Amino acid sequence: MTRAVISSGPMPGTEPTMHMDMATDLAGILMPSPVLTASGCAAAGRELDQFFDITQIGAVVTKSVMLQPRSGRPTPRMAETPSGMLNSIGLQGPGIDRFLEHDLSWLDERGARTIVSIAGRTVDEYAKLAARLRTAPGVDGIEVNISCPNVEDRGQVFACDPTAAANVLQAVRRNSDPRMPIFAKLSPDVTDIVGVAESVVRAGATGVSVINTLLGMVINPDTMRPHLAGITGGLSGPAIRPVAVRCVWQIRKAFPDLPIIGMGGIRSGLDALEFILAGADAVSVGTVVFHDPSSPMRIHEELEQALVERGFATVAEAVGYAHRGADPVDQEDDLDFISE
Amino acid sequence: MTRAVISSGPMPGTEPTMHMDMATDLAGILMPSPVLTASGCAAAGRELDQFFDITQIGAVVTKSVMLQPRSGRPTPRMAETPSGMLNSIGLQGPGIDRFLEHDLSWLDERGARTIVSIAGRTVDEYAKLAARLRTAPGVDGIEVNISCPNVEDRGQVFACDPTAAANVLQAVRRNSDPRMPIFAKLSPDVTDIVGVAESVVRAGATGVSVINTLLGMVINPDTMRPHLAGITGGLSGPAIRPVAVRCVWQIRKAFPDLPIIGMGGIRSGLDALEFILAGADAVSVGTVVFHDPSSPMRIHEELEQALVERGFATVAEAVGYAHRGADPVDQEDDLDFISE
Amino acid sequence: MVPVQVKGEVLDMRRVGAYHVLSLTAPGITDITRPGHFVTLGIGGEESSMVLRRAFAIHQVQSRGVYGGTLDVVIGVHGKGTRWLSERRRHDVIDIVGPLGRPFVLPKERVACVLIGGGYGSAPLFMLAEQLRERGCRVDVVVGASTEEKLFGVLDLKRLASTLTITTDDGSLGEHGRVTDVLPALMDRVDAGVVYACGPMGMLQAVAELATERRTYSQCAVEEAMACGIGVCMTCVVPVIGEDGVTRMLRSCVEGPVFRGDRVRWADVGTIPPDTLGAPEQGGH
Amino acid sequence: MVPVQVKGEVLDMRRVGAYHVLSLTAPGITDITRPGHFVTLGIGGEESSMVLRRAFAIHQVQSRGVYGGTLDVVIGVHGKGTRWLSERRRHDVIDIVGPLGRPFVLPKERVACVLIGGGYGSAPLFMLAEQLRERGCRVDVVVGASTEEKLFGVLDLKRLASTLTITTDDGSLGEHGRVTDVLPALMDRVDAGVVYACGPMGMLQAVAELATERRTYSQCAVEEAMACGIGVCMTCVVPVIGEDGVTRMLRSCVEGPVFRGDRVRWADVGTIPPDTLGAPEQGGH
Ligand SMILES: Cc1cc2nc3c(=O)[nH]c(=O)nc-3n(C[C@H](O)[C@H](O)[C@H](O)COP(=O)(O)OP(=O)(O)OC[C@H]3O[C@@H](n4cnc5c(N)ncnc54)[C@H](O)[C@@H]3O)c2cc1C
Ligand SMILES: Cc1cc2nc3c(=O)[nH]c(=O)nc-3n(C[C@H](O)[C@H](O)[C@H](O)COP(=O)(O)OP(=O)(O)OC[C@H]3O[C@@H](n4cnc5c(N)ncnc54)[C@H](O)[C@@H]3O)c2cc1C
Ligand SMILES: Cc1cc2nc3c(=O)[nH]c(=O)nc-3n(C[C@H](O)[C@H](O)[C@H](O)COP(=O)(O)O)c2cc1C
Ligand SMILES: Cc1cc2nc3c(=O)[nH]c(=O)nc-3n(C[C@H](O)[C@H](O)[C@H](O)COP(=O)(O)O)c2cc1C
Ligand code: FES
Ligand code: FES
Repeated sequence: MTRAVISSGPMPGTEPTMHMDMATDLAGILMPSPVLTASGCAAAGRELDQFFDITQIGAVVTKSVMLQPRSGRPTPRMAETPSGMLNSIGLQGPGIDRFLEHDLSWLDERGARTIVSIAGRTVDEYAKLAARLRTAPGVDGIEVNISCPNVEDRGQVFACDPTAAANVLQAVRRNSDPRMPIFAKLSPDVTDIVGVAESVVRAGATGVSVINTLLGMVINPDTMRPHLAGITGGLSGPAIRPVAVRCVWQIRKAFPDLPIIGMGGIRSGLDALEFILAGADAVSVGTVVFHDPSSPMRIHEELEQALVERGFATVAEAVGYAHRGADPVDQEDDLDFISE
Repeated sequence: MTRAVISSGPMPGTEPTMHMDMATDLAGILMPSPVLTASGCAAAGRELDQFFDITQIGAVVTKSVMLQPRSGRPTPRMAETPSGMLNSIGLQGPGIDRFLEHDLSWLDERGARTIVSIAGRTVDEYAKLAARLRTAPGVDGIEVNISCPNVEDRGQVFACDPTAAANVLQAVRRNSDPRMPIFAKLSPDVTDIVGVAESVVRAGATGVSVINTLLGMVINPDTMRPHLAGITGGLSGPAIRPVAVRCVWQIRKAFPDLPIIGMGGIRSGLDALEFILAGADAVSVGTVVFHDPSSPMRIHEELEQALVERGFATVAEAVGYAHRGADPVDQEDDLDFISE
Repeated sequence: MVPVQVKGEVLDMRRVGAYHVLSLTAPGITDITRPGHFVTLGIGGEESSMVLRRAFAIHQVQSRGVYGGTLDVVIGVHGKGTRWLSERRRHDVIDIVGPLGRPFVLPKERVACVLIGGGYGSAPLFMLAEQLRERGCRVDVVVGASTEEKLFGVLDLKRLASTLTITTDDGSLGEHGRVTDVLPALMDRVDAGVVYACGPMGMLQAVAELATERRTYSQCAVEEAMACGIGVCMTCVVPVIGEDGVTRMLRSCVEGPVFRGDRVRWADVGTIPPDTLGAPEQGGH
Repeated sequence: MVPVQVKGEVLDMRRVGAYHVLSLTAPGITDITRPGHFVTLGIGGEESSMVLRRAFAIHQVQSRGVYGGTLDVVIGVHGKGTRWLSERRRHDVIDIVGPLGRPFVLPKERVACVLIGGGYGSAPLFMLAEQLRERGCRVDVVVGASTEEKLFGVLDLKRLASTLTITTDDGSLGEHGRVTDVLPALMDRVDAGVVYACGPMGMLQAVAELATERRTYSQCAVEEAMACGIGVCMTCVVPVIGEDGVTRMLRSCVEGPVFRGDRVRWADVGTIPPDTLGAPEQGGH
């Protein structure tokens, strides 16, 4: 792959305190770091700005916003699971109008780069959200959360159907500035994530964000009922990291030049490096923010260190580096067993 | 659902050392316990018999066996991940002939109940394996591992295509004794696991085993290459438990009377209880055997305790108990957001 | 008040009845702590499978001294995280974020205040009682629990309060019954201007309803399961009626944990009341 | 020999050079331990995110005494599991499974034996040296490491062996070079009948090839990543030529870790040689 050309190996003896330029160009968004927040895990940046300077990370990806205010689901909305958690928030939020007035304007004034995540219940809602964003100042990119049920199609989740996913992305593309970077956020709960990626890219997505949570559930041993009021919830955190890395790998393999934001259980700079080597241009930190509110900045620093130690001069050099060279095993992979 | 009728709640003051009858009828297989081993995590029982009496658990589910001897994949074949592991063994095994002679006969003599797991590369191989088992003594059930690529269909994994999965199950059914319980082992890496379950049940599966591993991968930060020689591997262990419980729940909801073997990250009796409440008739212990070779017996005992404390008189009473009663939230579930 | 994230060192861990009192160094946190604030603690060390922090009301702070600020929390062992915490020993290091949340509001006037604590819910009332007394308010305290050993801090509270009333469900200490059995008479006797409460949801509901019936201002510190504790995740919401009469699902970690007792829709906690802003039934979505 | 699973108590943890020596009670294990056996240890406690055990060669056993059997392992801190182990303290409890694997085979005759250890690979050679000497065999030992502090047990080995030769890659102690630089001369000098080796794969390969060239019988304890350590998972395989001349992928945890040096296909470790029984290329599957 052409993105991942590097000739020099790790430089032994590199000073552990050396710095490098972490500047990242994500589909035209120029950022000082490839480390972003994950949608729904950073609200609209204000709270995290207490713990680190949010203008120093790549971008704030805001909680998915809908057209109207939304109360979300009843509590309990979360359960801790081994190395992860389930959530079932139900996209509680203020609605696009108040979001623009109250949240986006603050982010803009603060000088943070912002990727606005949007969610709808119909293709038309996505279209309207994109149209509202078109005139709003301070939008550096749009992330389209398609892990929502389509109320016009028996609640079938957009992200689980390549055609429905494409319809959403097409509607968002048509209603956005043509230069606006648009990322389709993909669900891992599908048989063929590369197929969904292909479909949304054809429909006009500039890039993809992978992955959203996995559908999971916990039964409470005391009540002997599902623990979450919403019954099922989204599984996130380090537990899902191997699934997320695999999804990034597969998509990068199929699309050597597609901008990819990778996420799923990133806890350290080495975890972030794993995603970048697998093919992510940038990474989002989600659940681990709950564990460590300073983590996006810490991960930025640890990643910088890890890249320097390995002799990379830019972040871009490391993107997809794990795909380098011929790979005989990989060739026969499809004809061998993918799972025991 | 009819399987889960219980009127009494937990009995306070129940002695913590009380025993109950753990007898379990799994699709006609009469077992002293609902706790089984998981395929590939107990070989053919011999090694674990050093740590506990394998005739006291429900059954030994053997490592998936193929027609011919098979060398498996190169090493590294495993990676530890947060609360889980990846494996890429490549179904190393002796082939069916030596398995029958050497392993099944030992299990039979030992008096253990045995569910034989089979794996093939073509529908015909599955048919032949079933035919070989038809005359073999000591087979209490067959588990059909369909997470294998179909060499006749560009390596498309059987379990990821409802039609291919059904073809395998039909072939196995036709070549087996009509009374033989046959379990289709399902992969969670699909958009619609209930649809696959429906398909294999129509094709003649007596029940289903859920779940096999999730496809994942790890990049080694030192070599900056995929850590496993096989590149991707199967994710197992407590990390995936919420996904597994969700799959059992969904299938039980769709099929009130289908025999289900639940598995995925079971580490304790309470974890086993979670699967049973979600709808599993029996449970398999996999990865946690590596952590604690005595775990199947320990989990049996802890589960017994947990059931007694909750006032259940039989295991069957607890099966699917979390589905009881009307559930307004569940009704609206499909029209709400399944994932953030 | 801006919360900080610091590494705290365990100075002491001691058993008090059914609880563990953990003393930690907490530089930068103690100076800005007010009664009702809480902290969250990282659990299980670096390779822990427990990814979520646990929340604890700040019980006491000592701002000066060689450690540059220390704080105490009172821990009731509930599940695996609190069990792990209870096993910490001197010199262990724990990641602390705090102070978090909205603290108790203190009255401007010298009114009589009744403080009610259920179980470990009495922990944040110590600082509150001290500060109310500094302002010249009369302070009467009621503590209740299921049984004697689940009461926390009875001796110290006796010293801090004009009167201390104790109730236990099993009658093992104090009055046999619940805090709300003794509350009305006490409120009348002292002519209570404000009621402060911290404890289980059921108790808060009963106390708030009692206070509201009597048109007494009340402040209740709620306890909802929290994933982040800092306002970014939306797991910790309760239905609260705003100044504008509209019910919203508010985050108890940043808009609480202390709420006005008459504003929380106690009976609807764990649901989305149909008239909540953005509720599914309303506006067709 | 049937392995058992027991709870061991930490009796001692001490630093030796770059390593940690951990002494554990291990009732039921020590009596049946032979040189070359290993144990696996549970890591990180109940709420650990690390689900796999870690394998360690048994360094020493003390069978009697108040503790009813204790054993020592030598730990080189490598990743998070060994780091956690190195932080254990007296009275901590660790889950032990052992003894595991096939031990070294001892010669029936009184032949001269050369023992080679790389890094912590010298750990299992102590018991081996003792037992060989008890049988009247001459024992000469070679230990090597990258640098002095990564040598283990030099003083004790001096006592146990007729001669001890030390090599370090950086020349910080002993000969400047590798164990295989000194091995041929030593083998000739003592007329070695058996060579025993434990250490990194590269070293084992070099030693085994040297021995095989000279038609000397060799026994090598390999170290492959193991998920279960008891033979049920198939992660730990190496290509080994059987008596029948057929190469099979054998489990190093139960069919090893000690293999005949001339039987392991060292150059092919990490691959499936095409002529392996059941290899993909062979027989069309
Ligand atoms: C603002 C606030 C203040 C608190 N103050 C105290 C205090 O002073 N002393 C004290 O002992 N406890 C206090 N708690 C409760 C304490 O946080 C829980 O007991 C603790 O989180 C349970 O963790 P666990 O690991 O033992 O239980 P687990 O059941 O293993 O916890 C699993 C998950 O559920 C959450 N959870 C479970 N029970 C509760 C609960 N009752 N409240 C909130 N989250 C819960 C945990 O935080 C964790 O994320 C407070 C909670 C909140 C929200
Ligand atoms: C039979 C045998 C005997 C051993 N004897 C000793 C000994 O006496 N002293 C000693 O210090 N070490 C010994 N080792 C190596 C020791 O098991 C590893 O260093 C240890 O597993 C690394 O764990 P970690 O958590 O530090 O590393 P991590 O990198 O966190 O481990 C991740 C996973 O990979 C496995 N792994 C990583 N490196 C190795 C390795 N080199 N060998 C096997 N598995 C590995 C781990 O077991 C774990 O499952 C032995 C290994 C084997 C197989
Ligand atoms: C509490 C919570 C809320 C989330 N809300 C959203 C959301 O609104 N929109 C979205 O696209 N993803 C949402 N996510 C998913 C994350 O953005 C992310 O894709 C996922 O959690 C995996 O990353 P992580 O493991 O780092 O958390 C949410 C995740 C969590 C844990
Ligand atoms: C090392 C390993 C080997 C496995 N081999 C098989 C196999 O041969 N056939 C099969 O159906 N499942 C196999 N599995 C999957 C398990 O049977 C089980 O479905 C999965 O691991 C989830 O359960 P667990 O989390 O308890 O391990 C294997 C799993 C592991 C970890
Ligand atoms: S706990 Fe995350 S918003 Fe309150
Ligand atoms: S480690 Fe499991 S078979 Fe050897």
